[in-house]
Amino acid sequence: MNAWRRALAAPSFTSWVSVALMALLFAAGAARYTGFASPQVVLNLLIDNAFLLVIAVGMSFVILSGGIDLSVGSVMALTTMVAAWLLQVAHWPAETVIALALAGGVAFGALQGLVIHGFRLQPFIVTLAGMFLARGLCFLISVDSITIDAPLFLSLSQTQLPLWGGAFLSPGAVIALAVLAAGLWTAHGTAFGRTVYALGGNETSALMMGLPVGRTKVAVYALSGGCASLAGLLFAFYMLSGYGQHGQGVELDAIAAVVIGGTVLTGGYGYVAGALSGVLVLGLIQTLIAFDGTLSSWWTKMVIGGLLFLFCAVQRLLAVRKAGA
Amino acid sequence: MSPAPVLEVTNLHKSFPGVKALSNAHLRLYPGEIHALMGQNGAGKSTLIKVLTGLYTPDAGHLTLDGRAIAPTRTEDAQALGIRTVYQEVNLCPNLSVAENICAGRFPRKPLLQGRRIDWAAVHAEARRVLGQMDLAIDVTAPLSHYSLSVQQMVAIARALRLSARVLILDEPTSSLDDAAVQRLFTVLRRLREQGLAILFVTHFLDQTYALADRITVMRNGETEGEYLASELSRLALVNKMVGAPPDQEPSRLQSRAAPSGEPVLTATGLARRGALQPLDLTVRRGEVLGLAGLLGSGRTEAARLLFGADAADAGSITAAGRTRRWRSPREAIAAGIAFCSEDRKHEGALLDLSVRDNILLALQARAGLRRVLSREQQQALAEDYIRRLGIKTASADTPIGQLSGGNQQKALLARWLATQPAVLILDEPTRGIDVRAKEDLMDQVRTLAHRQDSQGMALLFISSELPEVLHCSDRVLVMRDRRAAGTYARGELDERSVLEVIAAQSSASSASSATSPA
Amino acid sequence: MTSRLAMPSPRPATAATRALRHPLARPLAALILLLATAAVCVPGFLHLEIKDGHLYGNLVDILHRAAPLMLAALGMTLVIATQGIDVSVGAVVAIAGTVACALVGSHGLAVALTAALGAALLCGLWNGLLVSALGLQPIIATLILMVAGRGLAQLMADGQILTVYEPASFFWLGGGWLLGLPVSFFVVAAVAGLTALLMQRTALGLFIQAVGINPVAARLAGVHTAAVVGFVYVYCSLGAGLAGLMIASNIKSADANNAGLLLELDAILAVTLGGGQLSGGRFSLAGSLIGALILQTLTSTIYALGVPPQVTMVVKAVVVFAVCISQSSVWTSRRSA
Amino acid sequence: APITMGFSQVGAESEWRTANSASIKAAAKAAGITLKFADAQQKQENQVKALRSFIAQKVDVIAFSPVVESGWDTVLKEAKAAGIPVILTDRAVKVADPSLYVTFIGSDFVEEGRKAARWLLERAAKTPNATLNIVELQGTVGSAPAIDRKKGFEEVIKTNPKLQIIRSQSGEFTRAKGKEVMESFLKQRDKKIDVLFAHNDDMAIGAIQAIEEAGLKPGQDIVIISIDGVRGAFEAMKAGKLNVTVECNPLLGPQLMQLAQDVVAKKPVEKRITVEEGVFPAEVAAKELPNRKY
Ligand SMILES: Nc1ncnc2c1ncn2[C@@H]1O[C@H](COP(=O)(O)OP(=O)(O)OP(=O)(O)O)[C@@H](O)[C@H]1O
Ligand SMILES: Nc1ncnc2c1ncn2[C@@H]1O[C@H](COP(=O)(O)OP(=O)(O)OP(=O)(O)O)[C@@H](O)[C@H]1O
Ligand SMILES: [Mg+2]
Ligand SMILES: [Mg+2]
Repeated sequence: MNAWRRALAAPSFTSWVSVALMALLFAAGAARYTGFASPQVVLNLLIDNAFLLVIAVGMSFVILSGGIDLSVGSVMALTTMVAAWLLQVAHWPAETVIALALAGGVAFGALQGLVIHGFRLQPFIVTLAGMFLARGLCFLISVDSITIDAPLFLSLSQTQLPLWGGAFLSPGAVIALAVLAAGLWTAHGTAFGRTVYALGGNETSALMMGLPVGRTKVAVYALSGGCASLAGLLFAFYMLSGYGQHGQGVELDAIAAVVIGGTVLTGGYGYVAGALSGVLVLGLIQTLIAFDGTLSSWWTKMVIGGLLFLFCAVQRLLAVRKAGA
Repeated sequence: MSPAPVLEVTNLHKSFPGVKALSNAHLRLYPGEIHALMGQNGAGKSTLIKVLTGLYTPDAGHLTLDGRAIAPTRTEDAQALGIRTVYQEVNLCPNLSVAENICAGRFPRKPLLQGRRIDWAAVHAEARRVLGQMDLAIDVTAPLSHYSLSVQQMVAIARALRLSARVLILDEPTSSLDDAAVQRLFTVLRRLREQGLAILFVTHFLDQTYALADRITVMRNGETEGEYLASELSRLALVNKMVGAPPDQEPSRLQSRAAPSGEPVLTATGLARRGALQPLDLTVRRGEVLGLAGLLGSGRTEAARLLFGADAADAGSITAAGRTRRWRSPREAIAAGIAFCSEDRKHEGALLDLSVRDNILLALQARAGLRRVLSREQQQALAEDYIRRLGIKTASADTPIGQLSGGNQQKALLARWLATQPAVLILDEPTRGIDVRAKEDLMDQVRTLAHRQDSQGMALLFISSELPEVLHCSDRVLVMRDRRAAGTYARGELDERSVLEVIAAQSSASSASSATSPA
Repeated sequence: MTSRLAMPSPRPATAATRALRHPLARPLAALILLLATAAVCVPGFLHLEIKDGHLYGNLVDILHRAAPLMLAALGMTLVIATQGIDVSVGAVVAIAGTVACALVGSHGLAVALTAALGAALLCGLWNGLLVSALGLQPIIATLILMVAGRGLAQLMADGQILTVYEPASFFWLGGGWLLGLPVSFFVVAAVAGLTALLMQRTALGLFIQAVGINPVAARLAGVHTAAVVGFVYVYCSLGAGLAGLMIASNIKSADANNAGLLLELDAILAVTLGGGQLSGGRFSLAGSLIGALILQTLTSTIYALGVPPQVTMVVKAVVVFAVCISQSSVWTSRRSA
Repeated sequence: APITMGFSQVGAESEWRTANSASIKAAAKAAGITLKFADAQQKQENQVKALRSFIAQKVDVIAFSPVVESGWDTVLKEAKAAGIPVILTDRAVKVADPSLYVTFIGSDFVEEGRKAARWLLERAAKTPNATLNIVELQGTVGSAPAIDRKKGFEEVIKTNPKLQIIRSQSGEFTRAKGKEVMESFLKQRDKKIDVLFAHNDDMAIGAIQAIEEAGLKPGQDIVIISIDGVRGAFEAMKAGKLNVTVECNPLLGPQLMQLAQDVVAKKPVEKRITVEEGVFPAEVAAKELPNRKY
């Protein structure tokens, strides 16, 4: 009883609610659809959403710092495009391309951070312009998609890391989990991470406490840009192509995942781990719909909306009950 | 006292649009001294401090530290130079834990991974150690927002005390502390003085100034009026120098007065909220001032919030305006003629980006609903009337309230509630951060509001950590201890000493235990 | 989001600098500069002539085309002023357009318009309830409708584009002319005027600002925060509904899948270009209208210049960056030693 | 046991697509095939997820209309490993190993562009000396139909130097954008517009409104060519406002179900199956209109 009350009072309560709700969703799917309850379905959630998870980790930092980054989807697409072009047209070695793409993402993000901080502009508008810019640059490289057949990418794409009983995980999923772990560690165990929280809690106070506000802000956007380009690489492993239309609306998915995971959009409150539960919830909803297989296009949208509502409403009501207790 | 000042400020100028906040300000800080910076609200004390610490860039002037010119442009710079500051408003992050707020910026690290990893155990131990210096034993892992403003203020001080420094600056650190806490802080400050630190201290409490300071710099209208040794400046002279003219009259002394016999306008029975307040019975009558006395965390603020509907009560009921019920929102309380001036003006009072006029008008307008009750001219007139009556120092009624000095913001918020002409006015630490003169004016106001001759007087609930203030103003005093009433005493039944005895009865043990569980 | 205290002080004001410091000065300057650039690069861009009794030319097109965006931006301004955000605007556009087109042929104009605005109202109520009563974060609350709403519209239209052939009166709203100007212009003017009146003559503007600056303090001052928040979402949806009607009436059909796509982003962009702060508080209706005009002028200029479609995005990004940076408060502040 | 087919559709972004989905659903019902239908909301990643879930559900055959050509190797290998045959509809994919899919049934967007251009060449032949200024309304930037139709059209147009594309802008496949862009084209008064080529019917319909509002006669003052052949286009042709539409047939359902049954029954099928698609000039519109179901 006492332990229960302590769990209720813990600040991570909302995150646990998400986990429980997710388990419930999964159980419902397993009861209803054949083949749903296999381990591979769970692992596919990770494999198929690895790129989203990486972006959401970066986005968590941005949102925790009280900002927002709308450019991630486009930066991801730009990365696939640049990587594909360098590999296929310029014939650069894959390792160089990977390093360059990551550096490019970090630079893009840092630049946005510098503009936001240096000119005291709102992150929303700066990253929105960044979103147009990155997407536009994709089309400048090529409007068509470019297929990637570099051996390193091919093998990363098709390697299956076997787990128990025929189930497997992709290298991309493993990388994403590693990024998540690194994100957790950074957010909760380093001075940088705590400064990010402080910024989101109250930027003026953070400044008056003498915390490195400017540096942290720029670093946060650089981190998000880096995550977006890493996600782009994972996406390139996953799709083996570079294309300007990749990742449409991924920024919204990532923001939704982070917020569903319990992070407050205005900053300062939440956990990086919430990114995982948020991504899994979104993935689970999609899997449920794919398994159902009777929904038309519009019913798909409505069911996604409905499940999202259910999830958020229940999570919220439980949180309110807790606050009242 | 060594001959050379650590920190010297000469000829400092700083203006904001329409306001000259500092013109020709001077200051000298010597190592091993406690230096009081005195001045009326809006005299420029906080601005001076913000310039010193790199938050504002001065228009002109020189700063030297140890004889070398400095020009801090960021607080980080000032910290690196060994200047530690506690600003006037609590400037900490409410979402971080107490320990983090204390250690942020210089966390104890683990040697792992090139020392990047924060050593949380050390962080918590360190936070407990610093708070322990001030006898505050709270759960340092709880978020700062769980604690009342006074605790937050202590945390802010603890943060500044944590690392050794050359100069320590405290801008009204005691504004929401009770006596005991103030004494503990003073002990710490005296010890630091012994260690050779230069301490700059801003307060509006003359007692504290004389108890602590070696030297006093007086500011008036953005200028340095002069620098004096505390031992050579009488209180009256100090006040005169701050105000700029001899006081035209002695502050009104108390006339004794028959206990008011107005009808009860606000009655609470068994009002309680889990974890915040034990069942409380309380009655305020028309024309009387009921004082709430108690120590930090004794539950005065909680009681006020429940009476106003700011928090929902779990049990009990409130009778006001002829009906008995429990509030569901402050709106209902306001409709029943209750007003509440919160102690936390930054987060619960002022709307920093709104003009002074709109801040004053807000409650009145909210009660009226969407319909504009006053024309633009009437609004302006009303606001200007209160600005004059309460002596709010502002460029105009259109100035955003965030640009006012702390004490003037407080006055504007008082005006907000006076404008609604409430039947019951709850004032939680209304004297926080306002200067000597204004404080006396305010207490006079409070008493006149209640004791109007036409029997239309308000009922007031007056909360203050300054015991003398409470005793001075109140017709009856309710003493609170450990979140419950410890007794009600009529005026004259109590003096300062006996109240302290009531408060202290068993609280030394229990305050420490209540401390560990955040609300 | 920028720190209030750390803001370096602006220069002392003279009459000229005070005019420049007016919050609308910079957005307006950006708009004028953009128009001037277009006029220089595209000869005849500003040309206006009378054709069939009404004004004809790029400028009129800009006003006409910007109308739905302006309506959406007005609503978004108020939502943003309360620290909120509404990403469901596009979906509401689709719903209102579909409802109107589905009904107008069979039930007549009045029924169709009422039903469409009624549907928009319901959408707004739903958003408002989720945000103010349930306490969901605005972006998630409206995301739900953003996803589901478009599905709902498609369901109503059965995935088809509903084409309207009559009554011709339906086409008046989005394609008609009045006194030589497009009707849509008058609609926007009326809505903007009414809103401005509402904000100034009643206390609503004050309450919205109060809630946006500090909801806790506003509640303690007695402001009915839930009602205020509910109202702005309803208002925003109604504006979006009207915009949906205008779009449907203009193309004489309802395209549930594409109508108003990404309109919410443009509306937010318009608000910020007009000087609105996404962190809530002060707002400027006129600023948002100018912001919307900036965006539409940019689009029209891009078309007129014949910028290849694959370059369009880059051009748009560069211009948005330029406008933002020119509006940065850094330029007004002085750094002294 | 009845055959189970997993079908991953691109989305419902146009009438054409809706008709395509409807046809497939109806045909599956008629053929007694259990259809698992998943909508990808225009995202390739969603399609991959859907294919993975079909594999997990062990369907008998998978069919899908790929959002993009590239990037299918991995998931198709998984399908192959699970022994599930794959049929492509609507457009082909680029994979290293063609055995990853059994067959492809669908239209050829490049050919559609060529057909549109050929029609224009014929028409231009009637007035050999006049230069014809063409404006083009492209589809969504980067989308396959937009790229391919443009490519096919330009390829053929090049053979006649009198034909010149003077402006080309994206109308994003929608009526609203098509109308807006056309309005802007009409405002530029440096060159007279003779021909409009729209990548789909919706944009053409929007553009027709813009032309009418500018006081011109669509179909006469400006010759209008578009692609898809939806019902609205036929109505416009009947009214003389559109000159020709190149059909892109969405009604693949019956053919697809037949194929699926053959594939599951391990009958040999062709690797590439094209659908019947015509070119419909205005003259035949009235006759053809009653046959248009979508
Ligand atoms: N950011 C600002 N913008 C405009 N004016 C300001 C700003 N900060 C302070 N001022 C003005 O400068 C003057 C000095 O204010 P300051 O805060 O230094 O007073 P103070 O002496 O600390 O008063 P208090 O005792 O009330 O705290 C006041 O008139 C105030 O209105
Ligand atoms: N000295 C203290 N030790 C421990 N906890 C404290 C202390 N002071 C305040 N608190 C915490 O603050 C909470 C709020 O108390 P409340 O604000 O009602 O008291 P108060 O009498 O108004 O005192 P304050 O002077 O702090 O405003 C308490 O529940 C308690 O958790
Ligand atoms: Mg001050
Ligand atoms: Mg208190």
